[in-house]
Amino acid sequence: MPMSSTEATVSKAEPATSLHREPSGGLRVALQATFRRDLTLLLRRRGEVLNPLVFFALVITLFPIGISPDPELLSTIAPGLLWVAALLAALLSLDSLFRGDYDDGSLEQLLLSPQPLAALALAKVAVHWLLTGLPLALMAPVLGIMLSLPAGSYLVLSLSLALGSASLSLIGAIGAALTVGLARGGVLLSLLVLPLYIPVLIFGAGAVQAAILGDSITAHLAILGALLAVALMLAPWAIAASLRISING
Amino acid sequence: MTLRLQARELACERDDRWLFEDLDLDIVAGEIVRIEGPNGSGKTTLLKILSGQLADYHGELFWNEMPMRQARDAFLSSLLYLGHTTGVKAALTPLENLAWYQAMAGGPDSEPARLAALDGVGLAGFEDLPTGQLSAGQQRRVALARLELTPRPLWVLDEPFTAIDRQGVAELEARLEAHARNGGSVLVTTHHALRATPALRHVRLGAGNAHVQH
Amino acid sequence: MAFSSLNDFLAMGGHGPYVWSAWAMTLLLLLGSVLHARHERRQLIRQLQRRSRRERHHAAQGRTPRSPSRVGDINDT
Amino acid sequence: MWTFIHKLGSPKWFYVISARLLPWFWAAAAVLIVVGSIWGLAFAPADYQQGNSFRIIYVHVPAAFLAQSIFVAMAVSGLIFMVWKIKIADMAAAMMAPLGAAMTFIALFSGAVWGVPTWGTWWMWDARLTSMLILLFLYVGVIALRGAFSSRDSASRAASVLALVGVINIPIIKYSVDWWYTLHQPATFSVTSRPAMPLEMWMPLLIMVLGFYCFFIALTLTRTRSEILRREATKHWVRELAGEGR
Repeated sequence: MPMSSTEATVSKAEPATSLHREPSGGLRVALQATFRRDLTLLLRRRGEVLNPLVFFALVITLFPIGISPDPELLSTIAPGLLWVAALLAALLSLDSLFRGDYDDGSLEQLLLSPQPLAALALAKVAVHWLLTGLPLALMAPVLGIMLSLPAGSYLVLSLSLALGSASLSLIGAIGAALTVGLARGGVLLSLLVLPLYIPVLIFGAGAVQAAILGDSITAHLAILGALLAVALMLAPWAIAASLRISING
Repeated sequence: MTLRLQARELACERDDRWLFEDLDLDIVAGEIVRIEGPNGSGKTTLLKILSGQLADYHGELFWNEMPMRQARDAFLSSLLYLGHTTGVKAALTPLENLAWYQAMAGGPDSEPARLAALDGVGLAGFEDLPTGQLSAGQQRRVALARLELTPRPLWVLDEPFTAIDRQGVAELEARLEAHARNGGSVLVTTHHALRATPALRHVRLGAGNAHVQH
Repeated sequence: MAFSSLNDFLAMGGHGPYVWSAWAMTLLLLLGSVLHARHERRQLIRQLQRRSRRERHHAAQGRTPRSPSRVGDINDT
Repeated sequence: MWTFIHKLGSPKWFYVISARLLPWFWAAAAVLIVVGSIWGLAFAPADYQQGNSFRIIYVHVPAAFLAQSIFVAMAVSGLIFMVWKIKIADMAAAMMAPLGAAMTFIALFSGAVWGVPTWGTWWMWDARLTSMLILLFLYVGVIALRGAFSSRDSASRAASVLALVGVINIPIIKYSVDWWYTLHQPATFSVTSRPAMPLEMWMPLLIMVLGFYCFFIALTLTRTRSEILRREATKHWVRELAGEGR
């Protein structure tokens, strides 16, 4: 349809004052829409969701081959191996977190929304966790069986990974936001982010270790929860600031 | 209706190089302001500053007589910015793309409005194809559909005519003029020569100083 | 004095190699950073002088040097 | 107060004032480090447990202190730069980072060397050494990030954000590594854990620590002055200085 006719309706239906419409739906609508959009996007490119999971399984396969198939040996190192492999798998998917938005210009639009950027970034990180951290946590017990992880620690493994990977997504998003404007940000991203992952790794793998030894795991999970709370409070602001820097790169 | 974007002694220094200095601008309702200048004269940077993306400038900005820092929220909800890149997701359909923009603008979720907007830019029949399968010009049109979908008084458009055919250019130009007639304002960079109308004004960047011509 | 002879001092009660290598590495890095800072500073000043000489030369020939702080100019540093 | 801070933030003013302070800091650093070294190496009594290998702490501890302090100083400079847009703060932060990394390396190296006579191995996953190693990675990250941007303005901001994120994380990392270490290894004694050092032992240590701090200030001032010349090369006052050869 040619533009001239719509233009006529525009000028009739929209007197000058209606141009000044205030946003009515507010933050909730924008958050929902961003969440839904990112979810749809990732689900449409299923490879991006599956790759970290395949990577996780592959790395776990390498260890018995590289070290020894001895179940006893494997069971002692299993908690650490599973956690490190899951952490690397989560890291793998970070680079694409803001890359697409940066390349096609949606990031500028995100920045120019009247809604707070930190909240919108949080919605994006939530999608990342939902499609990376959570599947990794659900998959870990299967790989645990392959490493002869002692019984009684499977639930803790999943729980600690689910809780910990949320912190990993938040911290990692800062690194992703800082490097999104760089042509080859991938390796740099892991250099920036991995040292910051260490506390989560310590308490996550520690929780599984404690469960195997029959110790109480509440302290570990509580600390993982506390780390997540701190990350939730501070990371969105750092992500927002980093995105603003990257857009001007 | 009030709409006034003022810049006073605006200057931008990027890595110890002055892109422009001492730029005074006063944009009021009903104007189409075209920013001109050779490559690298800071057109895009100026648009980014005037659209509130870059905070790294000297001088002052005012929105409706209020300093920009205080008026930022009101300003952003009056602004529609279209950048160099379209801001359109290739994996989503035009309808889905527009749904996100509608929600981000705080408008009601209305599919008829989205369909009408796509129809308005000549994309009827393409609503449900992944945008990545459309031509570059059509993708640009998806972005342009936002002009009708989310009405905002101030349009800031960076090279909006890129990849658009001659028919589309004429339509878009008519649309900009209609917007100015309705009391809106347009800030635009383009290599395309705009039709002279009373609303049109030029700002030249380059050679260190900005020249404002009326 | 904790040592009775120079040999004692150098031997550090059998821990000589460890003590001296740690101290040597420290000294090396401290001195290295001082020398680097000095070299950096001298080079910069030399560069600035060369530049101001060049500009005086241009001015003497009646050509106005392009001011790099202006638009459309490439910084020639 | 505000005018003072902004004046200090002006490169020219900083350049002039720092020139007056510099000789004092260099002199103090040289005297303190020489006195501390002689005292620590030759006059302090040997440790009754570790013998003379404990003399490594006279470089290890100051380097480790400085390594952590420099990161904090870098983050504070980054904050000042981000909030008040004072460029000097960013120049200083940029110049501090390599020295911080060097200090971290000294602490790691001396700690590892100290481990040979004490633990019988070149590397122990000791809590302190592990934290230092992570700190080294953080430094490398900040330096690499700053180098990766083509626009210096963006590089400065990005490095500032990362330094701030890092400085919030350092105590968390430190505590979790300490906790991890005690869990896996009953606390053996480390480079610095020793009860009540006698005065003759810790006086030289104190002198060395002060000397290292003076060295850090002197070097950072010197290099920041160079950085001013580099970044402000087009400014009139820098050209005048250059003409005079100062």
